[in-house]
Amino acid sequence: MVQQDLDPRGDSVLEVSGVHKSFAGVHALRDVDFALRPAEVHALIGENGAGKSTLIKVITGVYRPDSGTVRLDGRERDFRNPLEAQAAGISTIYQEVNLVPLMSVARNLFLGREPRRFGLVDVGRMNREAAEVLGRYGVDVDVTRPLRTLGLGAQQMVALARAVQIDARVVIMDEPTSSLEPREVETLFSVIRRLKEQGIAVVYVSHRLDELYAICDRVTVMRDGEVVHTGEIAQLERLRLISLMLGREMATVRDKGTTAFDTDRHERQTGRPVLSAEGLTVRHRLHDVSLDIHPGEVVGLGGLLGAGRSETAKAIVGALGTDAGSVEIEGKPLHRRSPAAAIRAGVVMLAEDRKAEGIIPNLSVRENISLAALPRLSRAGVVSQAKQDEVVRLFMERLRIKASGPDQKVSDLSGGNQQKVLLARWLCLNPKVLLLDEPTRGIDVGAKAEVQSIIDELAADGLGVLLISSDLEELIEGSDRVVILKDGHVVGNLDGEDVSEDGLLDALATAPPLSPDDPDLPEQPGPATGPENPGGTPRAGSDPAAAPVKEKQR
Amino acid sequence: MTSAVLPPPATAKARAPRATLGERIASQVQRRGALAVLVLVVAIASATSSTFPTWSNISSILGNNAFVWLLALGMTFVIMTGGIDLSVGSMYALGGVLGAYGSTHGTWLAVLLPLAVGAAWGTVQGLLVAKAGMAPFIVTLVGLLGLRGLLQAVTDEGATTYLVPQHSAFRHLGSGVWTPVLITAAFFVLGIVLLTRTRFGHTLTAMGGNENAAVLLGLPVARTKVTVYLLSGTLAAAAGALGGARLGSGVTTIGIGYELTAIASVVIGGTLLTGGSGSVGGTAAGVLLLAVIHNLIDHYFSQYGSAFTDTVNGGFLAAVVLLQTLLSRKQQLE
Amino acid sequence: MTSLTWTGPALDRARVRRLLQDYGVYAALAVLFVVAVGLDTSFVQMSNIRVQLFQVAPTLLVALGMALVIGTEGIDLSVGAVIALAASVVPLYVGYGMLPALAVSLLLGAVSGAVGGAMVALARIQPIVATLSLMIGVRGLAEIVNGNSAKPVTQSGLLDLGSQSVAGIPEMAWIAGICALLTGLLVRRTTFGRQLVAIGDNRQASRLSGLPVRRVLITVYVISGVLSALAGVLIVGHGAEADPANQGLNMELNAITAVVVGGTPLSGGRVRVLGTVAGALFMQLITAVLTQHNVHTSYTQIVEAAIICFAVYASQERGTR
Amino acid sequence: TNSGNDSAKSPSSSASDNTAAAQQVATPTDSASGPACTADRYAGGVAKLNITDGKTVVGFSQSESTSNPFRATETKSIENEAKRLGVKLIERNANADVNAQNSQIQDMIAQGAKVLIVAPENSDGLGPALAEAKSKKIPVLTIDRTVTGTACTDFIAFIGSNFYGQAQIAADDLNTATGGNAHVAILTGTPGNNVTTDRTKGFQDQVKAKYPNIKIVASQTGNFAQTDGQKVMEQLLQAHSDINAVYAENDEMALGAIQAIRSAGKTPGKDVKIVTIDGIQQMVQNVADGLAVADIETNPRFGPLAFQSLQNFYGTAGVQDKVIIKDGHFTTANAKQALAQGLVY
Ligand SMILES: Nc1ncnc2c1ncn2[C@@H]1O[C@H](COP(=O)(O)OP(=O)(O)OP(=O)(O)O)[C@@H](O)[C@H]1O
Ligand SMILES: Nc1ncnc2c1ncn2[C@@H]1O[C@H](COP(=O)(O)OP(=O)(O)OP(=O)(O)O)[C@@H](O)[C@H]1O
Ligand SMILES: [Mg+2]
Ligand SMILES: [Mg+2]
Repeated sequence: MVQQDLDPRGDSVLEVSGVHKSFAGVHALRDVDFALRPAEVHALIGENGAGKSTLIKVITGVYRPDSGTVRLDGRERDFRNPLEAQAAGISTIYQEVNLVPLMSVARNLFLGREPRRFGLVDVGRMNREAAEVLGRYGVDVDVTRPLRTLGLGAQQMVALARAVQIDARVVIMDEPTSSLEPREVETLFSVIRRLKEQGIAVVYVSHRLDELYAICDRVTVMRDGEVVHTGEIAQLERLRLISLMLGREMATVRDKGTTAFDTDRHERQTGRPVLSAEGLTVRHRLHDVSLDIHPGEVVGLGGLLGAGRSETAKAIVGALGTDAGSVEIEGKPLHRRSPAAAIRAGVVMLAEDRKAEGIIPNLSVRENISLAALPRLSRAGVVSQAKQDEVVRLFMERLRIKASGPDQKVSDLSGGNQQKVLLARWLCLNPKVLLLDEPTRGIDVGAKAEVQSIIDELAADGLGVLLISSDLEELIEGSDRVVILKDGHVVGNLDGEDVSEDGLLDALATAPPLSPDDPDLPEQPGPATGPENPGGTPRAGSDPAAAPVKEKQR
Repeated sequence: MTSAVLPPPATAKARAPRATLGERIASQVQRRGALAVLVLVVAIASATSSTFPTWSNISSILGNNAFVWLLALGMTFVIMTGGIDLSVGSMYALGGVLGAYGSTHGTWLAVLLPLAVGAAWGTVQGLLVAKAGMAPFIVTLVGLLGLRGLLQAVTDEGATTYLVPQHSAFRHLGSGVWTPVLITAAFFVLGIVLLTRTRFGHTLTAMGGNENAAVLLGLPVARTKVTVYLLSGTLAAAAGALGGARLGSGVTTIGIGYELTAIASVVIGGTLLTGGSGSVGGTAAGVLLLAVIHNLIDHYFSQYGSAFTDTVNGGFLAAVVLLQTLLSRKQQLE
Repeated sequence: MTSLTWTGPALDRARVRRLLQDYGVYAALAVLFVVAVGLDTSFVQMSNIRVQLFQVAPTLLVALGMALVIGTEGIDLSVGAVIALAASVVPLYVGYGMLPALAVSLLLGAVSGAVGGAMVALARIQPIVATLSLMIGVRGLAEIVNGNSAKPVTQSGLLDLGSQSVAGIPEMAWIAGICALLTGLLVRRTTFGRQLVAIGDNRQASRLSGLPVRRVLITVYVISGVLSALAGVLIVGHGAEADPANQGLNMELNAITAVVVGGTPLSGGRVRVLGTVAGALFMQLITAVLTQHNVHTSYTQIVEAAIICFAVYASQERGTR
Repeated sequence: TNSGNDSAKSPSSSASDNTAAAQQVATPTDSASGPACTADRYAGGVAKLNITDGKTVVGFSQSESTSNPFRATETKSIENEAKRLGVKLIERNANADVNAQNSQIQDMIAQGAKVLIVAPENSDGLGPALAEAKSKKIPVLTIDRTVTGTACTDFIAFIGSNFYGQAQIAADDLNTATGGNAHVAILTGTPGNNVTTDRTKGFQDQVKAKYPNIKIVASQTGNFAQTDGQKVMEQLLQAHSDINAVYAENDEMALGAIQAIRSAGKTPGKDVKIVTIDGIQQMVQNVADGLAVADIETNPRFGPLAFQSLQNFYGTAGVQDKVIIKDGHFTTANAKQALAQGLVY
């Protein structure tokens, strides 16, 4: 059933043939063939755990294939490490942001290629150039700040800028947009188009199907470590693509647009909010942010990259120290502000940065799921194995976590499955309020739909949900109300009919000027900021054709 | 790729918040906690003691310990990569013995023999860490034990002491106050340049910050690691040899526990033991701070006996790291 | 591709590696024992076994606590000094009987551990320097408490504890064994154990998951302090002398070595209790063989170093590539 | 700081004052004559000082931790004598680190010390400190260990025991106790220490020269510590059941050996004969009780002799370059008496 329109040999820059790779008995790749033509944008898609990242790592020398070959420009190559691959002209953005958090933004951008004078690094020039380059990507930050002080989205932009700066014949992007806003996605697309013009081939991995149709020429679909389809993307309709990925018949793939949210709004219980945050303030980052969440409603938190959404969530659960502000749960104020206290009060947060703030990498799936619930699963400090196994089994089934078993190390799971494990960790606590920071980041369409319907279900069960998502559509379709943040200020509140893409963009554009006595006041984007942006709309590319294509089929 | 490919500027949006003057001063103090504490301690000591600020006291603090500070310099590099080198104390002693032994055959051998052995063993340690993937703590613990053994083997279980010949030119390398201080200072300046102004320095910092990322970013991680341990081993052996030139003999019982002092200096200097953040300047402040504190404690507490001095020493070390940590707390918190 | 011919041996190699990783220490221990017996058959005599058990018990106790600390990505350099502190108070209180002396020692161990734990957990000082300052200061304190020379201890209860056997096995070894068992249960079965490992693996994620990070850290250092103090009392009982200036010297390195040889990674997130037991025995056997065959100190050190290196290399985790 | 141990009958402070236990000079004997070192002759002549005027600062550099009874008694003895004579004394303790001792000596010079008493950590490592003292015309008297250099030029003189000779006596004692037929285990001190080297060499040389039937079965380091001595002895007794004698290079290790012999089911003093060096109270008690054959004293009470020598140095009498003290020799015959008279420390 493998459909190949394989090109004649020699036509491709990069060619992978017959690659096998297994980890301790798990076959991650089986007999994979993959060919990349010059100047094409090639989509690589598949479910979580299909083997996409593994394939990329085999190509770039992170892993060594058990068998099979990798050819670059017709020559067989056996890279021993990413350094060699990079030197040979393959530039890669790996899945999770892989930069150095403690180092300055500029240093990260130029690592390994620092501008030098008299053999020594020219720091002044490096910083100047970094600011200039990042400015062009819409990231306007102090480049001498440590990278970790940026939001994940901004970090992803830095990684992107870095990869594109390297002289390369092939650029590989493993889920580059998972924390990006439509605006940044558009910036990325224009970068990719330029690359293409220069004859550079791009491998593009994403779970956002819209993006694939917008930018890619050809597609390779993987399932369970095998390539199941390669071909022109234009000739492949969306439903067929999904059915190939999931390995199910087209008929059974019911399409409900890109999100699986029930479009009906939840029945909101008016009355006392289950969570109410008042005047949260964090120096330089959040300014007097207030919001309420009622039982049974999903409140979206909108805003652009670095608007302070993640920080709001962290401030609520006490993971981030606040200078002012209070949080009440069901009318009772939360006195000691710490994640533990928040959890005891029934408020949990799914963190945005899965690797740094989510998984406990060396522990098993079982231990990761039951971690927060341990006190409830134990008596006199001794964990009840039976209770624990039951909970773990339940949630592994319910969230369809794909692992070789509850004993598998969580770091060996694919990104999407890790995300589900984390969701399970919180759900088994039976929380009252769920703060979800990018809950579907990096998870495949199938799983995304599952997660989205779970959110729906949870809200229907009476939970209060705060939903932060860079996926505009997800935010709009999933939320009953949307609170809009900008530079750490609440600048809008959409309700009912206003919850729409236009409503959101309008709210952002017409945001009132911030209070003048605020020392951190950013200048309002005006005509001076860029000729392409006369209206001062924060969204780049007012040219509608440049906007990401949204094919809503419903 | 050149910048020509880049898209037109997107809208500037979020802006980096500007820090107030007070905050900038605070952040400087935070970043240079050790220096701040050092200035404070020296100021207090100068005000309360008449002999502390004299040249002869300062020269005794500097002259005798200068070479030992090279251990902390090498350690800074190692710790920046997230590693640790416990073998420096033993290597220091071995360097001294080899230097003294070499000096009986000529000045060149006195310099080259320790450097060669230090570099060779450093390379072995580096390879074990980088290529065999062993934990630095264990590899260098092996060095700590094994090099002592080697030292004893070459000195007949410590029974033979090699003396540097009275008129050997080698002695000049370690004599007086200025030679050691200048040699050490030169190494530290080179160290600062190496760490902040070279690709090697950036690479090793990146490795400490996130080794996985450094590999994926295509940095020469393995090579850098080997080089770092090589540097540390060579510096320790060089320090030992110079120390031997100063003492005029290869003392075998020297250097015990120096690795911990070196680590403490580096950490007090604000370098994170997990790697990825720190500075050579901080280490310099750290070693000076420890030396000054030792001098003061000796001065004021010697007559109460060594047990009491130890207790005060431990207490002071705790207080200093506490102060230093509190100062730089904000940095570490996020 | 000839996948069949490839997967076969590859799988086997992977399995061998896994086995080595998991059971390497035990295999090494067995090999060493066989070698020791081969060199001198009297090595299997009960009296010899007893000697080795006497000597390993304190190291093992300390190593157990150290394993827990290392599991949290920490390190405890103060253990040797705590041994000295415990030893220093024994002569002062042993007049009231063994139990009061033991109680005071353990209490002081706990206090020292709590101070170290507080520095690490509350003030966020890096463990190695926090415990280094304790290592220096606490030993000084112990010497002050003790005075200028080692003190003989003659209380029969304590001496019995350090020299008597039950069912042919030294009481000291029984105590260490029971502590190992309890530590094993603590790590595997209790909430605390699981939290400890999680904190060692990813502290930030653990904090965000609502784990009581500070409490766990402090408790871990307290446990390490108490176990070290217990080891100190046993050392005094066995030697019939309290010598705070010398007792427990280098214990931190011995304990860390035992833990790491036993397969617990220094990077935290994993605690192997049985491995630690094997690691401690392994190190004891090496010393025993080398001393009994009167090898020079210099070669003893070199050989020990080489064996540690080899043992750790063989049993360490290796990333697949 | 000698807190709360009432069982010890003779705390070191009183022992250091005990005049009966004071150091006696063995060589040079009074009759021996040679050019003695005086201030006029020292390194081309240094200024005469009156050390007891209460203004002249005398520096004392101790090499090792005073948790060691030998060091404690030595320090106390110096301090007490200084107090008695009205000498202004400053002191430092190098805690077994040569580098530290060098800087501490210079530090004391900076603090105004005009004459120094140094207990060297190591014979060969004090070059920088001695050079500094010499350049500042500050005389240095070395006690208990020698330093390399020329007497009356680099340092005034050496006062101390003959470690090599002590070991020879130990060999003689063992020979007597075992009837010349011994299988000996040696517990050596810390490797690299001059004391260890001398005490090992003296014993081995004596055995080789005089006692062909004494066989050295094993020689392992016990690091001068009780615990290590005990551990090593336990192992050796397992491996060599024929061991019937032990030579311990200090008392702490001998104490450990006694414990090890007991736990091996043998009787110290009967099955295994022990000879040791230093003469601390507990071990002399053991000698008295018959657990050990002999304990050769290393007398740490340097105070009176050291200050006397300094006064001679500034006076006309001068000091001989090597003043070897008479060390006591405790055997079953005199141990009880020595204990009763408080001669031990
Ligand atoms: N280091 C490893 N050790 C063991 N198994 C691994 C390892 N890396 C990946 N795997 C397994 O290989 C399979 C493929 O994983 P991979 O990360 O390539 O998936 P992916 O297609 O990139 O998924 P996602 O979309 O979630 O990122 C998964 O089943 C995963 O569990
Ligand atoms: N484009 C940018 N320009 C300037 N600063 C930025 C930008 N992006 C992120 N930041 C900085 O990063 C931090 C991001 O905060 P936070 O993570 O709460 O934002 P967010 O709205 O969740 O965005 P993200 O999608 O990046 O997670 C802020 O302190 C901000 O100063
Ligand atoms: Mg992936
Ligand atoms: Mg965010």
